[in-house]
Amino acid sequence: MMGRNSERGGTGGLGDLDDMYEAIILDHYRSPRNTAPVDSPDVDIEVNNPFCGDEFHIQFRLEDDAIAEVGITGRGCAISQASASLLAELVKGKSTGEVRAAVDSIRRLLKGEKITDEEADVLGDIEALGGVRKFPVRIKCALLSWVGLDDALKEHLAR
Amino acid sequence: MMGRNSERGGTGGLGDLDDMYEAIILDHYRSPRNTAPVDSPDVDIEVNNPFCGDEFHIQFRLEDDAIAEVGITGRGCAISQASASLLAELVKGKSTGEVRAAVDSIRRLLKGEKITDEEADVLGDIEALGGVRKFPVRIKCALLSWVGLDDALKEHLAR
Amino acid sequence: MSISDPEIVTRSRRFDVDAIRADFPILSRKINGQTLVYLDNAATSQTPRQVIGALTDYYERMNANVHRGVHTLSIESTEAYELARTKVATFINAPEPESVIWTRNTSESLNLVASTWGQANVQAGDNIVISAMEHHSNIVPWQQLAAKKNAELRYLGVNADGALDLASIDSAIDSRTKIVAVTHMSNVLGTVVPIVELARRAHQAGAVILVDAAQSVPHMPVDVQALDVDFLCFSAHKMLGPTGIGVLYGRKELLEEMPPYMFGGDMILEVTYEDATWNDLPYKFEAGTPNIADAIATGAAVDYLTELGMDNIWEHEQRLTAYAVNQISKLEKVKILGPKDPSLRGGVISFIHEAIHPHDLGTALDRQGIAIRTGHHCAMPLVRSFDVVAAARASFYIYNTESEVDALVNGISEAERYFIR
Amino acid sequence: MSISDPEIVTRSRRFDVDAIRADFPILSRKINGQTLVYLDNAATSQTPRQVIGALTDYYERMNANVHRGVHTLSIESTEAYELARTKVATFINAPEPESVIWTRNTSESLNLVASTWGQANVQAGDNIVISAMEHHSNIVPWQQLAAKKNAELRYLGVNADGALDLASIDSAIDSRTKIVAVTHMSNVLGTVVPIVELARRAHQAGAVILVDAAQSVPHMPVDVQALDVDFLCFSAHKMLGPTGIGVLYGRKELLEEMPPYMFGGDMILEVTYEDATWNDLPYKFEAGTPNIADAIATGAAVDYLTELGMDNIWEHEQRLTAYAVNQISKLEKVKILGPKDPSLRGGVISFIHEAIHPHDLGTALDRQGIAIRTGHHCAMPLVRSFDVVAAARASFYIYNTESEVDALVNGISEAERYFIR
Ligand SMILES: Cc1ncc(COP(=O)(O)O)c(C=O)c1O
Ligand SMILES: Cc1ncc(COP(=O)(O)O)c(C=O)c1O
Repeated sequence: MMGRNSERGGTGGLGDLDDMYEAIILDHYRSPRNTAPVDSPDVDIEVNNPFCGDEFHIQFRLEDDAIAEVGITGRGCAISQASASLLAELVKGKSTGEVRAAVDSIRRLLKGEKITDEEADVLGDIEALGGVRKFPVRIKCALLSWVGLDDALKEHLAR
Repeated sequence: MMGRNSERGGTGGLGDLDDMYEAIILDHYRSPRNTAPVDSPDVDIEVNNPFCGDEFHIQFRLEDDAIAEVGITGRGCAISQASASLLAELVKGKSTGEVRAAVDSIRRLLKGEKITDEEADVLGDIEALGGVRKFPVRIKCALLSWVGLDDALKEHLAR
Repeated sequence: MSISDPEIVTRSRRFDVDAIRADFPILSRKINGQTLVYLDNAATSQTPRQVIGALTDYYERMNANVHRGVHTLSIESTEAYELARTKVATFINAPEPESVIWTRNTSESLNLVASTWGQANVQAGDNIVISAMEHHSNIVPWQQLAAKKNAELRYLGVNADGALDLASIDSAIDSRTKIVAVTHMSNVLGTVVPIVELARRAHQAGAVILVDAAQSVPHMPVDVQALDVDFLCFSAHKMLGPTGIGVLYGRKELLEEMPPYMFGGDMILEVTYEDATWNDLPYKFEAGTPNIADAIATGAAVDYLTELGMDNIWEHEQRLTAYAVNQISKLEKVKILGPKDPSLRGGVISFIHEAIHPHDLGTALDRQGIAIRTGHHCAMPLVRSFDVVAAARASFYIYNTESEVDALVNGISEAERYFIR
Repeated sequence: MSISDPEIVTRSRRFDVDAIRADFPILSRKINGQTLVYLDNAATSQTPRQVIGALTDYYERMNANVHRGVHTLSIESTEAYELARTKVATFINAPEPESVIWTRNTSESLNLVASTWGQANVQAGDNIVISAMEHHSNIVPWQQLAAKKNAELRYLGVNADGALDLASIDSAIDSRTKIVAVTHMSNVLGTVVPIVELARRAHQAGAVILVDAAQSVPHMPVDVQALDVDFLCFSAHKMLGPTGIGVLYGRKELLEEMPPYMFGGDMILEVTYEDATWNDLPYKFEAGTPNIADAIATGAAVDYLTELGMDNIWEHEQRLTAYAVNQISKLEKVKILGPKDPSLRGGVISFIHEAIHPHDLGTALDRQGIAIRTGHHCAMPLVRSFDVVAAARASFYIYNTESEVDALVNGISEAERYFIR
């Protein structure tokens, strides 16, 4: 055990952490997008994961079945925060059908299933979340806001 | 595994079984003593060990605090049957105090504790039961009728 | 159990008992100077080095508390623990892994159902149907439940030849029957019980059926969907696995409705100082740190059995049982309990010697290195119904041989020479 | 815990951590290319080869079902199983072995008491007193019992510094208090709770006291008679033992009056088709085939701890904890929960990083081979009372070293360099 400190010293120690926390994730984690509250939202929900305590407040306003405005705030780990921010960017301007299809793509991506090139195009930067696959306990963090959004849309459309 | 049969054939196979089933025990098992029922007994009890199903019916009649007549019947393994028969032989003519002292001796004998020469004299043949010590699960069989008798005496004397 | 299927007969040629025996370190142990002949498999089975190795490997390489840990050991142990659950689910053909709950043993599985499902579903005036050949663990929880709920406990009968009395089904199961809880194979008589028929009758009456599979899952193919059963209970220690772990399979819809059994740890979703909510299946029924190592080792036991093939195992035991029934029957003073026809029973043979008490016989056999069980086999009322209080029992498994049966028969003769003069 | 006793200081010189580490195969494992630094001992401890060897030895040499078997293997396994019970009884200074009941884990021990003793003794209008720093397993069973019985669940408070609020005893414990159930050491804060004082107060009020000793028995001398407690619960897997086995100690007079918890197998004295009676202690509470192998391995763990000396272990951890509190406190962005004074706490250190979420910190440390736990530590209401939902936790045991503490502190700095720019 002796000399452990020096053995692992320097800044190279966290090498493959980059598999999970790609630059794009760290960026969204440090500067989350679309955090402003939405006035008179059509959907306004809280999602949380009691196991890690992550909690997000998701709001959006629809115009002609498209998401006109979105606001997400909350607290969580880097993965769940970045994921929420990426989600907010993606959904803006998309139709509810497009959003639900994207949720389906990301679910399959994180399960390790293949997604098509067209799906990858839609996801764009979000494909970076796929790195989480190697860290199974963190998949829930990546999915949290997406699952919440999907449930909310399903409920809204059923009304 | 082959040839096992011949390997262990002959009659020598049960050699150290004799440690437990000494000749005296086999004798009492095959021809138990004092099995006749007692008329108007002072003590009349059933003892049983539900785990092996051994069951004995112990009766005796007292005269001036001495056991005048005793009858024990029942079913059980060789050890419990021989032990009951040995008990019946021992108690006849003994005072209740002497009997309870003998029960105490045999309990200690079976626990592996030392007994005095005087105690050994009182027990006589019964010391043969000591061989059961090597077979802990069978100690209960050896003690069954003794414990029953002791409880019955205790209760009788308390009346 | 299609033992006449030609494909399977071919495979069984590869059922190499010598090779199997080499996997079990204990089988080379000497007992009183003789090589162990282990015929107490209905009480507990022996453990192959593959299962012992799974335990050792767990503690030497990945021991960590499961679920929610973000460090490597915890991730690995969680995966191995859940993989073992999946293996068990596949083994009994459960539709999904989350309907497999880890318990301590068959007894706990049975108590869990009686306490939670029973508590929620059995009302005054209802009845519970079990059979007269149940193990205490599948009698007493129902006696207690019936007493508490003012319900009636009914028994399916057992014929003199040890078979289930099918006629008794008609009077026992009716519209007030809430659950039929029966053994798949008697641990005293070896009788195999017709579960498919009982499941049909139970469901017809609107009842659920629970199967005590402690003696079947280790020895024959068991498919919960083909049997159409609602609950199935068994213990790893009787199927090459470790002590301390058992299984409750339950139909998912039933498990989801049932209240939890114990509280704390993994079974919790959320707690406040005032209240708590429950985690999803299967965790709802797994309170506290689970028996991680033994679950993983149970997975290794399932792998071992699967590789041998449950059809082959059943066929091997059928052959051995037929041989043993035949040889033991030649002993004049010995009476076998239960079906004589080997195709109606598994490899559990209880017998009574007319002149030697079972305990004396057991001790005499032990002196010859032969381990059998003696006593009431936790089925007192059944054993008593044969007018005895104790019996001797030899029970077989994958590593037993005909020459071990010969050793048993010879050993009984030796005991006769010793005790009867 | 007389750690200033000169005799003990002398002995502690012989507390040779390098030699101890050599007994734990897992400690030489590489994680992500780095030697494992295992700091998740409050979740589960690692297993020395002596304990693994006890398991292997059991399955290779004497595996058999216990109690009532007349064959050699069964006699040997029964003796080994009961010897292990006696070792545990001696370890906690229980007056007799039969007041030691084997369970699956601390959670089951707690549920057992809440279900049986609680069921029989708590009535409407009574109250149950626990503390605000309990593990879920010592909260939820009492919430359930209180709800069922219309009794009140009261909480002893926790101060901002993580100590038990002694003033809250006066208002919590009164003549309607039936049981006081408290942790001996918090698995989040490390706080050591003054059990002797609480036992005195509970008994004064006519209540019994139960102690959740999951975090104390592994780390400090615990004497049930000196503490004067009525029930004590702990798990083998946190004290070098295997998973799947725990202990309930109970005062014999209480255990004797309690109804059984589960039914079947060894806990039975006699069964008829109508009714059943119970076996004596401890078997009354041990239904079905017990976890024989793990009980025996727990005996081996107790031997290992006893040989090291619980005073020495406590002293070693006190020293390490003082060092760790000191070093971690130097990190500006890190806040330690619980007592700062090392003499008021054990080697469980939970902390919060003001900029890094515990899960990210846990993952970053894991990449460096350092295993800590992150989350709510099954104490959600307590963790929330510190206005967070999750915390990181490092916890120590006999094999941990100061250089491992250095690795942790350095690892946190690495994570800061990675996440904070
Ligand atoms: C204080 C405390 N109580 C109870 C438990 C539950 O122990 P187990 O999971 O072994 O049942 C733990 C362990 O997590 C604990 O730390
Ligand atoms: C038919 C049957 N049911 C239940 C049990 C109880 O199993 P366990 O002791 O593993 O709980 C047994 C084993 O003895 C059995 O044979």
